[in-house]
Amino acid sequence: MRDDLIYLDYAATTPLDPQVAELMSAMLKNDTSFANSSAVHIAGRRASVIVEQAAAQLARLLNCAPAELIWTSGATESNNLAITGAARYRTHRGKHLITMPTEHKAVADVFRALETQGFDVTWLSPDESGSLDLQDLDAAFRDDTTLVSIMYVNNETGVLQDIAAIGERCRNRDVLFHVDAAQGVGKLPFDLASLPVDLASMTAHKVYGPTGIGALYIADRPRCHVEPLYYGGGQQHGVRPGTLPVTLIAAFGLAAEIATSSMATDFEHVQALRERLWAGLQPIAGVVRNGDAENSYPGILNVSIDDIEGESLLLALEPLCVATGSACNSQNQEPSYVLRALGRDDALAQSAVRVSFGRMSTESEIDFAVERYRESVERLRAIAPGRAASAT
Amino acid sequence: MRDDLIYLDYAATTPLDPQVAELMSAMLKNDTSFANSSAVHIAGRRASVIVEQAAAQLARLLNCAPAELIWTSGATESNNLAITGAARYRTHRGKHLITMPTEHKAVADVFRALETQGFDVTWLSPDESGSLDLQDLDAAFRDDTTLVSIMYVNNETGVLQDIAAIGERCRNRDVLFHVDAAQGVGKLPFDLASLPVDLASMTAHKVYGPTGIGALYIADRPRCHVEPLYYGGGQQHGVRPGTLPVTLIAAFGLAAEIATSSMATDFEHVQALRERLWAGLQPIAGVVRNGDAENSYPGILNVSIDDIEGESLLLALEPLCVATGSACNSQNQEPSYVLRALGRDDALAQSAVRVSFGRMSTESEIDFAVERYRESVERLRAIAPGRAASAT
Amino acid sequence: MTFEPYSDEVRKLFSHPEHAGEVDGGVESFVEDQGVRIRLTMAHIDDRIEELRFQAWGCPHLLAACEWFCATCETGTLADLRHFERSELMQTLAVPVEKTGRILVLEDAVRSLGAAVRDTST
Amino acid sequence: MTFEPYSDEVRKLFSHPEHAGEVDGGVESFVEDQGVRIRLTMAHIDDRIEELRFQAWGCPHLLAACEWFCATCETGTLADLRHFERSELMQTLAVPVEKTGRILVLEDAVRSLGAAVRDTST
Ligand SMILES: Cc1ncc(COP(=O)(O)O)c(C=O)c1O
Ligand SMILES: Cc1ncc(COP(=O)(O)O)c(C=O)c1O
Repeated sequence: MRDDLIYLDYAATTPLDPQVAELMSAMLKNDTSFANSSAVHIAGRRASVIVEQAAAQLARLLNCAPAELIWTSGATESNNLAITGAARYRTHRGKHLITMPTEHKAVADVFRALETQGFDVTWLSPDESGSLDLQDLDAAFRDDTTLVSIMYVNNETGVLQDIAAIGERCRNRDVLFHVDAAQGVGKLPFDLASLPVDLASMTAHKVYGPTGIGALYIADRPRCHVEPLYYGGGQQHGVRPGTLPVTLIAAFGLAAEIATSSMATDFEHVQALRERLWAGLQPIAGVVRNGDAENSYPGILNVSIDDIEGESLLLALEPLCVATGSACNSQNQEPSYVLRALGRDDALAQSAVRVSFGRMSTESEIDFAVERYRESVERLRAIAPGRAASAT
Repeated sequence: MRDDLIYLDYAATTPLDPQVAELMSAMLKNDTSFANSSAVHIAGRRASVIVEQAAAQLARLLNCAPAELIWTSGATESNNLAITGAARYRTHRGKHLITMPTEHKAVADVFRALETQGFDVTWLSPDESGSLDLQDLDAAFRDDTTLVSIMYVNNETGVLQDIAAIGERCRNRDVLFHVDAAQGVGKLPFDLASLPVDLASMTAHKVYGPTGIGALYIADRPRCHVEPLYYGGGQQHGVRPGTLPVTLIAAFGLAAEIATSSMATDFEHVQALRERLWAGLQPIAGVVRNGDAENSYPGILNVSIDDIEGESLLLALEPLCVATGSACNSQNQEPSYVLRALGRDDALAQSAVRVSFGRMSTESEIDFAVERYRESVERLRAIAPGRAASAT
Repeated sequence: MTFEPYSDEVRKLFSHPEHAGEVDGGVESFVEDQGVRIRLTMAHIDDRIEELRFQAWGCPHLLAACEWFCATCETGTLADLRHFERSELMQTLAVPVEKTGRILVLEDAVRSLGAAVRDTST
Repeated sequence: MTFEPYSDEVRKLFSHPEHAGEVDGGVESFVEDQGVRIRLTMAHIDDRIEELRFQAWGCPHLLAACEWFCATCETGTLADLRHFERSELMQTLAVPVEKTGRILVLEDAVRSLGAAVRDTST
């Protein structure tokens, strides 16, 4: 890290793994890997081999077939392609869909758009820990239900959903199951050979790859179909056309390969860091932890604090780079709907800070964060007038 | 170029400008430029400054306002967003659209999809030179026409359309005008302050930038609106959401800046190369030039040849990397509809080879291409039986 | 697309709020509205302001605005309180329009401080 | 996604078609179908094939197939012409299924060559 800031916003986007950066740099300077991978000439065929290798690398991480992967520009596009594409493809069977209000906007907003297009959406609220109650899901299924979309790891709190149990319920009813796995892929086991998942979204920049490249898993057995979001030169069987960004794809492939081998170490590392962080923050008066301590991905710690204004806290924390609300949309200062759904009141939701870290994070960064958080809270509390102050 | 191949497929995708490659490499190794440009923290704000600079660079090339540019994953997405987005936004005014069959598939296939969604599309065929006859356009307008989409530079032949004249006709009738400018931006003047264009698509990898990043110009005066193709975290005013790929955007910006200053030199360079190439090929018996020699972008030369099978020609030409048909979809061996529209018969369309070159191309590459083409034609002709051969 | 939420001035005032605190035994005003709270305390000798302090709970713009107000009006006169206007402040600190509501709370607090002076002095 | 249209075998045969040409005064067959043309000429002594040459217009797979056929059957016997089957060829050269139609044209030409031998020898 450049020493003028401390980056603890890995859930928004991760730094590039140095090996990935090196691969990309080498490719950028190589004269032939840039070519159009669907061209028949030598350069094109070389590019297509690179694309195939990357698909194999990502497929190994997910334990699926390379042909089950479609390259997209990121998880936002993957989510849209999966949800809109499958919902539209299946309208002959029904127009009822199921999801949760705690999904990322790249899922929730898709369902909101579908609601305006004649689809009927059931929004299942989580329990206090953030989890989906499976009985609620059972009760929500209807004869015309075609698709369920539930995320793997929540981007604000790290809370996990029980993908296997949800998927099994969908399979039993012949309902498609889409998983926004953007925060989980490469960090936690996600074995598509054994999970009953039909569609899964992911994005390279959450797993030490570059921004601008994502993937959508579309299961082959049972075979799942989606309508394209857009049309063009027929690349990727027309499901997602456009000249393939070979360098980005190769980078995602390598990031996936590295994740496959370092997942266990990475996990232990972030687990230790989260413990250290929480041990440092917990003693501060009024601190509340958002999200289940056990049932969550340990690379994220989300804390709120009594009677501290969130925006001022964030500025006071500088040069810490952490997030408030949904970091993917931090310009929006409205209190997080995810935290509201966990039962936090406006003030607590508004003071929530998400600290997220990963492979390159260090103990000293965590210690710095703790120190800075303490100081900031102290300083802002010192400035604040008591609520009980007598008005003139 | 690596000396085991000669890359002459610039119309499919260009090599990276070395300065662009260098910028990207530097950014890939820089610890903070990767961040999420909509995050409020320092790293996010730095990223947002980079994005803004790139928008300014691209806006200077196009003579438009930075706020009129939306980042996409490439021209395929831009075309879809523009055409589907504007057509849907304007359905209250009508559902009649106008385009040409010689458009790139990333335009033509969008219209074909819209035809299945209740839109009525008029397909205007070009004259023998490949140009749109403006009188045909005048005759095609209807009261319910909402959008015209005509490309600037044809990707197979280089043929130019009269964007100013077409745009003026659209403006007079309050019809939106979209231009697929993927092959023209950065290579030929395209001044959006003076051209009556409402929407224009472009992609970085046709102008010495990376694949995976494109842009859509959406005019502000008069203000033009499009419906999003997909939904998410609200980035880019919700028109095209998703975490912005900062490195790719910066690279596109730099590529645009370089194009602004080197456009004239680049043009002279490719013009000289095309003359040299044509001078070399013209003497070969049966060679036909596809597309107007005058009214075309000189970085593309498309030639057909009598009685030579296209696929074998292409293999014989190796290690030349050139294209047959529409290079963006060369896996598809059907004869080019663009050449058919120019009046070429199946055999001539099928033997068409597109040689395209640019900033890094050299005279010796062109000479090699000429030599190789002559030899290949000779060899294949020697193997072929005469048509008049007596059957047993 | 770009997003630089705080001017340098706001950053400076927010980080070094030299007038944060209270004047023991001074006149005071307190306003709570728009989700923010402001308490102003002041010592004055006749018409001259001797010491002006604030306590506030709110966003960085509000905190910086309070600091700016105190720094600007301290050593001024009571008339300055009456003439206090948000426009100069908003321009100097480059406060975004959507935060006008919060700055109006500061205006209220300042007026209310002026009123408190009149109350105590009559 | 990957696309390697030609096997090494096809590339080799296409680049070095050692049996391209014609046998002066030999028996010959000519077939034009499926957009391709093939002419085979052959010299034989009794049952033994002495020389086998092709001329062809078509895709690389077809040209390579013609070369493979000539190289394989030259120095064979006329019975080999009757027994010629596309399956071994398609496997050895890894010809994609969608090109079967063109390889059938070669089969026709070979059969027609066999017939031509019978015609001339009776
Ligand atoms: C859970 C989740 N889904 C989807 C996305 C969107 O990914 P992208 O911005 O790469 O499109 C994000 C992060 O931005 C995320 O955290
Ligand atoms: C004219 C034209 N439009 C659109 C495209 C599609 O661009 P991209 O593959 O970057 O999406 C291309 C090339 O592929 C093109 O030549």
